[in-house]
Amino acid sequence: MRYSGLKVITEGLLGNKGWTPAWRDPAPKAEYDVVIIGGGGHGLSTAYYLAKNHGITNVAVLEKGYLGSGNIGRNTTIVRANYFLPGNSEFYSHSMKLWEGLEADLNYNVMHSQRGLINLFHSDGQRDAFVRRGNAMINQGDDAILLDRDGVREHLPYLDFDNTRFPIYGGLLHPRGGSARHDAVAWGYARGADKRGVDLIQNCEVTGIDIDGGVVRGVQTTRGAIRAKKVGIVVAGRSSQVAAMAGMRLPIESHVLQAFVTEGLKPVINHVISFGMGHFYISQSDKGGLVFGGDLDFYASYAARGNLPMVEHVMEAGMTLMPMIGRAKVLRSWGGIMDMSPDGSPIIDKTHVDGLFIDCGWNYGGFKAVPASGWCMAHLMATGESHEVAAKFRLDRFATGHLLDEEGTGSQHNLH
Amino acid sequence: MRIDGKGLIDRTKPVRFRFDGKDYAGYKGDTLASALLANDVRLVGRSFKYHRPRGVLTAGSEEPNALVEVVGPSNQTPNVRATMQEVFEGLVAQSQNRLGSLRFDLLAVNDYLSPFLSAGFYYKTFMWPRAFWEGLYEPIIRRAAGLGSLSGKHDEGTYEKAFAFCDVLVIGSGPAGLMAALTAGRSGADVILCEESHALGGRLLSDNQTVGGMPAGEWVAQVVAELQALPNVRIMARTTVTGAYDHGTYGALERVGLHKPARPNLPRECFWRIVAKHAVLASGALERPVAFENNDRPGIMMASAVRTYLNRYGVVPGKRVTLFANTDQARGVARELMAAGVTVAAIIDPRPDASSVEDCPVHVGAEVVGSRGRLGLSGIQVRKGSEIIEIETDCLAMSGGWNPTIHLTCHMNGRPRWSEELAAFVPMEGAVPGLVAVGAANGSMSTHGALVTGHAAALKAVEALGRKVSVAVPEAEDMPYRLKALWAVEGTGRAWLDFANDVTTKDVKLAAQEGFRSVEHMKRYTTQGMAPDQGKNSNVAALAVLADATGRGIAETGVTTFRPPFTPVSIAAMGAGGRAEGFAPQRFLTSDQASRDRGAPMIEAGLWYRPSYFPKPGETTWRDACDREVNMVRQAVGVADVSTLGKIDIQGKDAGRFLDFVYTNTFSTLPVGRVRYGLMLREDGLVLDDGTSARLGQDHYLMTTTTAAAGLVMRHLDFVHQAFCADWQVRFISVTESWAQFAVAGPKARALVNSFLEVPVELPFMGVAPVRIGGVDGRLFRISFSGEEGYELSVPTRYGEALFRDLVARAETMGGGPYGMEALNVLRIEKGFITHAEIHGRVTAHDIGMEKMVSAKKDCIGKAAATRPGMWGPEREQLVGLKTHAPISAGAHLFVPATEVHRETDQGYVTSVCWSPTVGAWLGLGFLKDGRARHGEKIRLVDHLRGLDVICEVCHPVFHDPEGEKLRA
Amino acid sequence: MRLTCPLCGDRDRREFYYYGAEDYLHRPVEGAPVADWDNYLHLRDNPAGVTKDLWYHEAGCSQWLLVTRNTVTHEISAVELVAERKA
Amino acid sequence: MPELIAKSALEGRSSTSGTVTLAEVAVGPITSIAVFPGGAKAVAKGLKTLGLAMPEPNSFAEKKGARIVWTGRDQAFLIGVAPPVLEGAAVTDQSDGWAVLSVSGAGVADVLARWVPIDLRLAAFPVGRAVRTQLNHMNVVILRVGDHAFEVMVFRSMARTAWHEVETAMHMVAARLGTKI
Repeated sequence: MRYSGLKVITEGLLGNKGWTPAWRDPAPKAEYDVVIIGGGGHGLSTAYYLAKNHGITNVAVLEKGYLGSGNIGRNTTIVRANYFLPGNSEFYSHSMKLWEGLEADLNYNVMHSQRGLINLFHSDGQRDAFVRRGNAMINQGDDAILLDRDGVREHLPYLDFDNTRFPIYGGLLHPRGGSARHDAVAWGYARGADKRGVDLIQNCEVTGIDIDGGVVRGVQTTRGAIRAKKVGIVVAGRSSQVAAMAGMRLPIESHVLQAFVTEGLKPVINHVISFGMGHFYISQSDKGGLVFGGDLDFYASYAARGNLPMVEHVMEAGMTLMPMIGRAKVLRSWGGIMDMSPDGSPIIDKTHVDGLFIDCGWNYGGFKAVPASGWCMAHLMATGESHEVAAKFRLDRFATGHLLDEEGTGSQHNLH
Repeated sequence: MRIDGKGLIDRTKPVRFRFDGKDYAGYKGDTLASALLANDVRLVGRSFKYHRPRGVLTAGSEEPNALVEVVGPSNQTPNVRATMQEVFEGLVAQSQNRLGSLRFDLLAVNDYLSPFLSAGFYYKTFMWPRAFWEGLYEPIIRRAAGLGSLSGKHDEGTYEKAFAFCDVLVIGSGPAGLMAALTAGRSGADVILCEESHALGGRLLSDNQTVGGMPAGEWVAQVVAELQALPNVRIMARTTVTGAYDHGTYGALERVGLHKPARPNLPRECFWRIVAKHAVLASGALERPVAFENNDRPGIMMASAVRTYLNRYGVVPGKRVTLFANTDQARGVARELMAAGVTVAAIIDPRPDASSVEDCPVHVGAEVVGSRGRLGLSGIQVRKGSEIIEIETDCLAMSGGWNPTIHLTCHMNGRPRWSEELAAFVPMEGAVPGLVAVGAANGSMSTHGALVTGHAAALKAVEALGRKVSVAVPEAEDMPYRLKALWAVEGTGRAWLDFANDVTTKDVKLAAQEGFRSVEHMKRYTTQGMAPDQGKNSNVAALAVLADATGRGIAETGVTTFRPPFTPVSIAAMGAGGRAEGFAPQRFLTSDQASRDRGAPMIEAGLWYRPSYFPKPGETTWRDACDREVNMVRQAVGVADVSTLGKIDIQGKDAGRFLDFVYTNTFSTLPVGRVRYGLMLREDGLVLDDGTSARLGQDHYLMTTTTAAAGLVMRHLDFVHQAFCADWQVRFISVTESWAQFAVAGPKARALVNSFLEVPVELPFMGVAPVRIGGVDGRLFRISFSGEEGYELSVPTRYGEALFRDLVARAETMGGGPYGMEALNVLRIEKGFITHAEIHGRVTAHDIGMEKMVSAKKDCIGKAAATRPGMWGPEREQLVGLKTHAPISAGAHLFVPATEVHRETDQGYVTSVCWSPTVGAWLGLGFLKDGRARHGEKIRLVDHLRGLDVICEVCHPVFHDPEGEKLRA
Repeated sequence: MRLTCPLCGDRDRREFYYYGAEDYLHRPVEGAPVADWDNYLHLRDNPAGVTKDLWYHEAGCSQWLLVTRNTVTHEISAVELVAERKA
Repeated sequence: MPELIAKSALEGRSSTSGTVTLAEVAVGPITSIAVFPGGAKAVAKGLKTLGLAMPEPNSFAEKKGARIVWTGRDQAFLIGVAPPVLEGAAVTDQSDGWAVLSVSGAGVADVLARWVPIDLRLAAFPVGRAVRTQLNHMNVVILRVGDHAFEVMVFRSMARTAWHEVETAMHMVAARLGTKI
């Protein structure tokens, strides 16, 4: 079924009886060419691009809960391509290009909105670091504009310019940055993959990975054994556990990241704003809620919930930067489980097991990477070679010292 | 309509307030909702999506419809529950989410378009043309969506946060909570009793009941009086416990000043962090609506709310009331209304076996199937068998039974348990360690059950605390709770589940039809439960409809997760103290006032405030001042406050050995009285920090760190010490705050310093000596961050200001004066000294040309990891100097001249730049691939953001006095 | 969240700084192979369950603590001083 | 010769709001005593000359104008007197590193409870107790010197912020009670 405005109207006139399921609910088959473990954003986009780009459709996505139940179901939905280290730049640039065609490609409105992202800076040193970043973005072919204090004021007149703890010196505007409707991204990819023949199997937890003579043979699941020629692990939040089934110890520590949404409000914030000094970022959803977040709770956790010190820190940051949001009320807070890697960059690579691939370590930047991650993981699984824009996301780069550390905070997992 | 003789309002204290521009009167004790209903105002809001007329549904914080903006003199508060806002003299409120007036909302057109606005419609359209999304569709959607408005002005209100501790936290003051608080309170345990409302008593204030042989109100008053008299009990009214967190921590929001006109210093709200050894959850239950066609008209209310308005506020929201309920308990409201002289037109009870004996018509086995009335209810249609009965009514009290208020028990991922008997979810025991749910919150629906379970939970907590108490539980009603679950009445029209987000049974069924069968998918697809009430009025019914649509049971269908906060909390309350400068401590130098006296703009650096430059008359830009200050240091003498550098006093026989371990180079061989530059790595081999350490005595060193890394280095040293060498003879402590330290630099520095000292000293370069200045013991270091002969003079902090003023005054007599951060930066760039602009966390000792400082003779932190292949080699960018005659900028990237500019051709980047009055050129420090081998090459510097494209010469990073003759002079 | 510092007692989490897993205590000897350093610095068991990790009582006594903790429930079962740890 | 005038962080300021008074107080010399491994006996001997001993964790003791405050593992601050000769410990002058605020009066615990994340009620925090903790975002040492009196030691450079925080809390508590600010 093709979605369109006309279809919405004709179905509306007919009592909305004609809408069909967005995806099938198949039982797992005994064998697939490819099994993707994990039905989150990255797993679904991997399956979609395996089918679309490589014609590999005998694919199963195994999801232990419901589709999109991981971090794609709980994030602050920021889409940006503002990295500066070679290895990251080209990847996120590629992802941005995919975002820009995603609605047309998926025939699904993921509400990707390029409202502009502004990173604020508060000292000469920070400005210089952002200028370096902005220039790298332009060198990559993306966009960046340096705003001085008055430039920021023009875009964001409601910030506290006079009395804030860290005076606003200016900002780096990334006009193509913005946000998207997170669930819709999962559903759009799911529907697209399903349409191309991929089996999306929910409530199917992988309990073991079958390896024979260094070659992957399939997986054990709560719905029985499934044979597969190739298996991809795409399970942010559980990467260490699933990789351990293949005898791997990953360079990952899992951390909780909280985020918040307020009650609905009439439009008041148009951009995505990032206040690095206070570890605070905010945007307003189309429904009207202010969606914002801060830093990790900082302790290793799988609880998917946080504690008050970071909650308060985030709120205090909001109050020092933009006290006009004081009377907005926080409606809901949640926590996602982040795969924190020792340099803050992800891994898309083969493993020591033939036919077993892994896509993990997205830290807290995984949402914007969903299209390119799937694209590159599909490329790797289909061809056996890394895609050129993901070639530096190697599993062994920590041992060899070829780090991609945008923050410069070093090998401590929770500092990225 | 107000009823004489009823309610707990203070009729001697009338209050005037304003709603939508019209003045009304209420009484002290009224909420905005009760006062509006008393004034026969039924229409109070518009719904989220269809802009349907809406009235008050509930009498509590779960209210989905009656959300208003409260307008203050300088600001406004959106989405205030009229059911929680107490009226006060001068209160101004207005309706929200409307285009035009509340009665004629232009966006009500959406209601007519509803067939096209079904669940998830927006995912299927607005995709073409692409550019129209940001330009057209999204702005329209955004404007139509949202609820109330922020003013856009800074919130200048006062807010506070506070901590509290107790043995037993009791959440809710209904019968269960009061009984628990009384039991724990009498035992002598420290008790905090939180009640969301302004009055204690919970449903005992709303339902005509008898407790312990007396009217419930009297019993409440008695218990409250006793609790107030107990010194170990703290009663917190107007306080909602909003979240349960780890290890007995609870968040709670107290409405301190929201029920009063604003007063200086009086907090609007206080966000509490309560730490409790035990907690008793006595949060009661929430009555649930029934979905039937057009069940959302103003005048259709929860039965319990009608009862609350009658008994607590003396208000009846209609003249001809009808009741649609599936429990015996709900009958009470009809009886009480009739007793108060209000006409009850009919009772509609879907239970075929229910009693029909009442003093009004009763339709058993019947259901309400529809309603009429554009801006307020005027009648309902009742289906009894095959018959449809029209009943005129302006207030329908409805009840579909009760949902225990279990939210807090789920805040730590606990899943509730489905009870078939109650047709509701009840808490899973132990879901929040230390928290026990009692009373209706735990499914004990009678008053007797509440009292007994509240008492028992408190007793258990008291015993665990090692205390004893004996309290008798009073007699109370113990009516069995018997219901026939009724979620949605069959019909073809729109029947609302989620009033706040306009989600109907059709939407839920459509979600199921489209494959969104998981309860989480349904929620996300329809947005049911995502409105300000977070599904308090709709979750269970919606999932019952979903269960039905997917052919599953409710238990099997599951439930979405309740997360904090229980009720929304303002950002300002949780962020109290963060406003303006409160976000982080401010650190001030002793020279702060002296610098400001000289007109120096102060800049923030690592929480400190430091002078940027010291302007002189005639200077029009910072550069004028900076250039002068640089020349002053190069030619005469300059004074700068460098007290912000971290200073760590390290003592012990193993102090040298310890420094050898944390620095790449060796300090154990440093002679007493000498200073050495040291480089510190992180264990991953990258540079952590640099600085000098002085050997003050055989077993005594003083380490300095950069300003930015002072805390980091201290933590690092503590770790290395405690983790790897706790048995060594070494102890250290920060003395950053103990010493004020001033750099004196320039050819005349020695003369200036010696004019101060009681006994002049001749220090070699990198020497240190104790000195006496004006009777005070100080220290003199001969070190330099400028490239000139330089000293740093330190005295106990109390003398800092005096010393700075004196030093500056003397310098001025020698043609010198103070210099600020700008000049300091230029001086260090000219000399090729690095700061955290260069050691930004991604550089190795090798990158900055200091690989020789990594001693081969000993192990040190970071040494091994620095040998990884990726940390070496010509592919890495190395520190270089850049020199040119055109302005250049930090953050620019470097390219080979005449090559294309893009990522693949990028050769490096610039970290620091300055105009050098000394060299007469623009200088830069930067990192260039294989840079050390490229001195003398031309390189192209490109800064797109500032429009710079300049050819520079690559050179050694030390531009000034490369042999260091001046330093050693 | 609260931690009991063996010296200072029961304290709010906000007083503490978290570093990482216990692995950081097992520093390889000088000259150890690269794999040992990779294990030490980067690779983690990262269990969903009981783990031992390192916390610093930054706003308190400045002691590093070795905390036995469940990463799923956040239950804390033991806290000891790193400087006085057994073995 | 320069004349070096000594100045305290807040120049001895004081302020009253409601029932609580805040004042900067002078406490004399502050000396950190950090015992080396195996140095405990020697340190005990040195302290004995003042009639003092290394304090138990979270406590302080006083003798004839000398006060010794626990500040960490095998570490204490000797306050009010010049340190005796001490073998077996690193001895470091901290006199200028701290500003000391006295906060006292009825309801003083309620004021500090606005910023301090520990139980300050008398039963949990009796006279003689000293803890290292936080005052909002600042690390402090807090001593209970009387039923209604605390002393707060804060890093000298942050004294103004600490003053502002405590004074703000005093105003807010007073405003709630309706007492004079």
